[in-house]
Amino acid sequence: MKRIGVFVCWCGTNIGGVVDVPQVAKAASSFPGVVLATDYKYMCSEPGQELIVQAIREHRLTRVVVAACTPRLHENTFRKTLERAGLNPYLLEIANIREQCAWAHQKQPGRATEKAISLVRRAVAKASRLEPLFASTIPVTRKALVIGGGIAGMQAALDIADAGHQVILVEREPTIGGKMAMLDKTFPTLDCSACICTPKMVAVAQHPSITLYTYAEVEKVEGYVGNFEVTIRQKARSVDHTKCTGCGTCWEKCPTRVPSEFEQGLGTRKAIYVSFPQAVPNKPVIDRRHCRYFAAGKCRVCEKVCPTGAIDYQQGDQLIKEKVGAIVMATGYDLFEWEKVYGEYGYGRYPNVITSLQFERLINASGPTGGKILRPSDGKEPQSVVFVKCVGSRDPAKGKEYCSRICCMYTAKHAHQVLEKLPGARVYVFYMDVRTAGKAYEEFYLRTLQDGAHYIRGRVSKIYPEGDRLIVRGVDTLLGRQVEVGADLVVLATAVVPSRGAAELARLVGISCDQNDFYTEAHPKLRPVEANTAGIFLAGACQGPKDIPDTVAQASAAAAKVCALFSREEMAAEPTVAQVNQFLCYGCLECQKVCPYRAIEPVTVSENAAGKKIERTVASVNSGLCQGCGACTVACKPGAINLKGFSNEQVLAEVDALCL
Amino acid sequence: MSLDSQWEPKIVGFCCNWCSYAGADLAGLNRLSYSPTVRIVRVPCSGRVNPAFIIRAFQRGADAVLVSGCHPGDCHYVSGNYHARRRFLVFKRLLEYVGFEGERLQVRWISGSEGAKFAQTVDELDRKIKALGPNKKMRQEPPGFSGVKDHEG
Amino acid sequence: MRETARQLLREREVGLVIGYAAGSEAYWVTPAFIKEEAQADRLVWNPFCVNSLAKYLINYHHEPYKVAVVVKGCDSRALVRLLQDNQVQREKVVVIGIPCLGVVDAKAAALKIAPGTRILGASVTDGEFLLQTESGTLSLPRGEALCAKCRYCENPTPVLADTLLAEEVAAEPAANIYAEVREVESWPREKRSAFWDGHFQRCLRCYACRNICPACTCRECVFDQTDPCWVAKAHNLSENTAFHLIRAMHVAGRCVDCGECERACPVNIPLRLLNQKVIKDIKELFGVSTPGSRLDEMPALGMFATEDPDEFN
Amino acid sequence: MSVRDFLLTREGLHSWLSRLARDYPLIAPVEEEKGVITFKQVGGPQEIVFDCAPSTLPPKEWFLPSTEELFAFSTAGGGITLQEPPGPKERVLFGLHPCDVRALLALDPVFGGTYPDPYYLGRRKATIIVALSCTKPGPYCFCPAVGGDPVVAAGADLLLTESGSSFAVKAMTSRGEEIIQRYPGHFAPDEEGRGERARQELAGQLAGMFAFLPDLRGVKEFLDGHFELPYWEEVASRCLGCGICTYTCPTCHCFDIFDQSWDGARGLRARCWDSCMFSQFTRMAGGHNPRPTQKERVRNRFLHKLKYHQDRYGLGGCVGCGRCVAKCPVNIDIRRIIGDLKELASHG
Repeated sequence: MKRIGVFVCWCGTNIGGVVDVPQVAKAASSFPGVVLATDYKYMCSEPGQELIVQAIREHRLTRVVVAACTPRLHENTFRKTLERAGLNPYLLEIANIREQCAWAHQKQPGRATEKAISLVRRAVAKASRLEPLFASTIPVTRKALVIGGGIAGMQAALDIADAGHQVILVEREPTIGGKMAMLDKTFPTLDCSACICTPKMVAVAQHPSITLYTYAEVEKVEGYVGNFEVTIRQKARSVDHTKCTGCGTCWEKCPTRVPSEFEQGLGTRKAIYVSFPQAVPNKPVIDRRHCRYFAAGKCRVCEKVCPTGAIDYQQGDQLIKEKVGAIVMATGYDLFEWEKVYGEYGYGRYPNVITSLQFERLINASGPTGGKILRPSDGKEPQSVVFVKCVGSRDPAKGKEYCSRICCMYTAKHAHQVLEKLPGARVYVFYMDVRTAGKAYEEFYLRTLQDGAHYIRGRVSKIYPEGDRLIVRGVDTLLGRQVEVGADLVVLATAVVPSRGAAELARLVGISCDQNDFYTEAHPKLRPVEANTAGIFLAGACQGPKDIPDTVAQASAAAAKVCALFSREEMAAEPTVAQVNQFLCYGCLECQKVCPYRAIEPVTVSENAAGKKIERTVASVNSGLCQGCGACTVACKPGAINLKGFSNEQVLAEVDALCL
Repeated sequence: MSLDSQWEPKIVGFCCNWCSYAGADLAGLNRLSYSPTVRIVRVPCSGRVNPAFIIRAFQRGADAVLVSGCHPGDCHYVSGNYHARRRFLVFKRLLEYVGFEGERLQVRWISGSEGAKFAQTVDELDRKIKALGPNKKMRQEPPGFSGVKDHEG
Repeated sequence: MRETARQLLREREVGLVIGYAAGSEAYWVTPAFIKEEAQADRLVWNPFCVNSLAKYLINYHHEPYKVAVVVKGCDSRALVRLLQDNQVQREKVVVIGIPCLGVVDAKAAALKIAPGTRILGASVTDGEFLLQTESGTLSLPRGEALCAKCRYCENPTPVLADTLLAEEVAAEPAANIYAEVREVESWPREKRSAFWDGHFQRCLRCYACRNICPACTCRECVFDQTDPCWVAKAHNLSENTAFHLIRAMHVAGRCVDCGECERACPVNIPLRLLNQKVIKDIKELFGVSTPGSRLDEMPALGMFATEDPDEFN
Repeated sequence: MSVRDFLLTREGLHSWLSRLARDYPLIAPVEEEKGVITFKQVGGPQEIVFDCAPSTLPPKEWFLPSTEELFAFSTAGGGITLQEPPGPKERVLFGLHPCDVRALLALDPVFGGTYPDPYYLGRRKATIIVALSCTKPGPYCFCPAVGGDPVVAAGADLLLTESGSSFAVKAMTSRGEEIIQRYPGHFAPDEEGRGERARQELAGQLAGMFAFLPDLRGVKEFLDGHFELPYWEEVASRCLGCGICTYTCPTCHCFDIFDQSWDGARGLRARCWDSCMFSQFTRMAGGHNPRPTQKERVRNRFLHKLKYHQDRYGLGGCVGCGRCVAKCPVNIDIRRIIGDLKELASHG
């Protein structure tokens, strides 16, 4: 017979102010197997835990029920308490009488007490069915994969590599650098973005512990924490980078011009190209979609001019397999496609309505205009520039509900830059709120105001052309009247959204996304850089909109997490995994089909059947791969496969107890 | 089992640890008040919920069962809720076919951030079941003195 | 058939032929396990060969020899499922397929054929089963005598066979295959409830439905387990209903609609009406075929599609 | 000696049954479902099926319920308290055929021997049995082959035999006489021996009506000397291992005992039918199974019917009702088994 102790927590007045705690303890004392039921003000406090330790020793308890807050909060705390008392930590069951009882039924204390007793009865029933569980260990491959070569990915890769571990960095564009490489200056210090970004790019390329795959995508991820096997697709560059010297003759001679992605469509590039002069690697790829040879079968100019014979039209995609122990997701962001929904702003038909990222290129010294602010329609200097914030952000009707967080600051920066570069120009900023939380941010904003930027609180309802100008109509909510502003250039601060393909990648890697497709962290407060799936970490804007310092901080944090994982050759695996009763298993392998982790394999067992030696196939669980979801347990008709910690026996006993 | 005004439904909830259980916690955290008739069994995933658990709940006197998991696409275990979805689409139809009121089995996708949806789901279910009255299908009385009857009784 | 069996045994192609032998009444057959050529004469094929023999193969899974089995179209679906579940190895089975024009419901035939009657020959026409007896020819009108499962047959010709013993029979479009299920669905809930309660109440828990079922191949069934106790041994409406519902879910996506459960039931519980409901729903919801009719289609409840219907939001 | 023979008109029978149904729980064959005839409590004669031969399920359910609650237990308040169920009320079981009455006689020593079973005996004692002679054998009946008599039901309290438009009634026990006395006006004394003549006449008519009567002579003696027979393997290869034959058999009586509780604190102990055909029937707690394959199980059942019961109680274990024959889904037919054994015996 199990000897169960029940410990009911008051949680100060959190529970005790609603639930009649002594009554719950009294009721629990009559449940089968319960030898002790007591209560205490704060069970999770040191004296509270000590009370449990003493009680375990004194009453020779073999199972412990703690009725307190949600197990998601203190299950681990109390497991350690059991361990201190010499009990297996998995002989604990928690009854959630705070979140799911006291707090939810504050207005019905009687019913809350009744429910608490029921929840404790459930916990006691489960506790009496608990078995000791033991963590197994799994080996750790000390090599990390970083997906995305923007500032987040570069920082994470450098930090991990500097700690002495191998890193594989995969970037789908032909160059690393990401969005930061496109920016002109960074707020609030106004230092040159390229000046701080390009050295990082070079450091990554030159780091002996970093293997860089650009123009490559992650195709498949198998395995589990410490033991991932990833397949990387190196897209065909059509240029043999071992031969290419990056001399540039090919892209000079290439006859095809296409809009440049790097220049946000404001400039052009060739069909064989490097994204920008400081690109890493500084060697070209052929854009097969636009290349004349690939499109029409004629041309081959680059081949003819290449001094090293590096052009290889036959080159195919290459699949590379790598074993890694951890994965850092650093896939960054894209801009919300405002052209698709904002008809009132012209659906992108007016050339002088641009995005802020286009503005970054316009004002950048290495950009299409050489750093001169010229409006795209006719190359004239604008005399009046209107910035519109929250285009797609904070707009549940047309865009996203969330705040994109960086727009207030970069718009202030842009306003400041216009006023600096175009003396006499007028700058208007339409805004909903100005949010400047960050070191020296508010100061920067105030400086921009002093510079002469006109901030108008209100949304823009319409932008329409009049002559060669645009009229921006909005409402000034502070003055309570409609305003119309003539503009030569309108810059939209469009929402930050996860980079294209982020959700598909999440599915492929095995992590979850929120409703906006940003990657979900394991805990919003306590585990902000870990994904729900063990061994996968998050860095930068893929987890949510972020500015550069926050991105770099998170990337370093993710790297630190990876290094912690890599600090040992083996790690302990959760023991709540599936287990096969081979006697019951009849080898249909339905379990294998539903397992998302490929943790189930058939094995052959020999046995005696009615005097004959036979061999038969049964399922077997790799406890390192198993994550304990239990899908297999329901697929298994005879109940041969069971889940430790959530076994069929335990759940049935819980149901029985809840219905009593 | 009495039909008088004192009767309160007995509802067993199966909530996945990662989304719905967290959603239920959040409801409490935000002090959203909902009916205390739902009692939750924590499971790792909605894909862990065996229809036999639900059958057992009805046998033991549950008036309704709520199964709740992550939204499709959001499963912590990648695909558990997709399997659950198939299974419960079929199972719910089967229950209705043999004469259960379909409302007595509720399957809902509730994320960890949908505390309000959890509370609302529980209250709606509670209201529906109160309107339907106690479940009689498959219901057993607790075995004990009252359970002993003469065979012909 | 006898010749095929003789040949297979003579050439030692197989060590056993599982077929049908005459039963103790004209309208019954009994499974026959023929190991010697000389015994092949015991084999019969007639419109009373209703039993599905495929499941017997499991008992010979570990024998060194190959086994030949006689299958009708519906039985071949069971065989496919057994292959998919790794319960039978394809290379160890010789499938003797019989394209089938429908079999006779023994309960209906028993009303027409006196006990002790001997059948000398049988033939099937469009409208009747004709039986030659010692006292002349007896006609069983198809409408009265045809097995319910044969009324809408999806696979008159086996979906899998090594040899076919007759010309292929084409399937007729079976639009009404689930008419009875739809009828029950259309009843008010109270009527459905009373209907099934009445039937489940009567269940003896003899487990004939399970034991004859080709989808039930567990080494130890959940209903025989005591820890955990999924369903109590007590025979009462609640436990009996639990038994039938859990069983229906266990064979969901795997039941091949052979109707053997309903035929075996000693107290006439319309089990096929229960299992067909699940088959119909799974087909409608997930766009699959009747289990076992395609070798490349695995059980629907072991798979999913992200675009599956959803009513749980 | 009092008169033991009476006559009862058809109308008289109906009015008597109506009275009985008012005074006692009256249990009789009813058609529960199309083609399924079982013994159920009835409200009056209109519900009763008179010409079933035999019923789908035997009446043993009324003596050995398929699930029987033995006692309730509770650990509330420390220690353990038990409560037994109340005993059954006196009831009338109407319409048993002679084979079913004979089956009860075969069960009596099982439950009334060294360790009397109060549950079975209590029900037996509380039951007044009114038997009905067969007027037509069922298609699979073979009671004469196992020493049965389709007309006279020894062991019943009253025996009714249909004769033309009326019924001959014979009080077989003093309890039967009491019942007749309790309902004066319904029964006319049969002073001319019409009943006896009717029974003899019926016996003569029935003699030739059995389709298949296996010859049991020498079979038991053969089985006494031949426990191991390859023949059982052949039978077992067909057997599904279901419980139909045992659950429809009027003399099979195996049961399993189990406890039911939701929390371990309160619950009840019950027994329910079990079948020697089930694979786990003889499995022991440690996992060993002395009857590991269906061969041993099939052999056990037929040896029980044809030998063991005879050895133990001097009574046949099979009463020839043919229910297992009617219901076996793979046509394992005890009549054929007997024939096959006989043939094996004659071939040595």
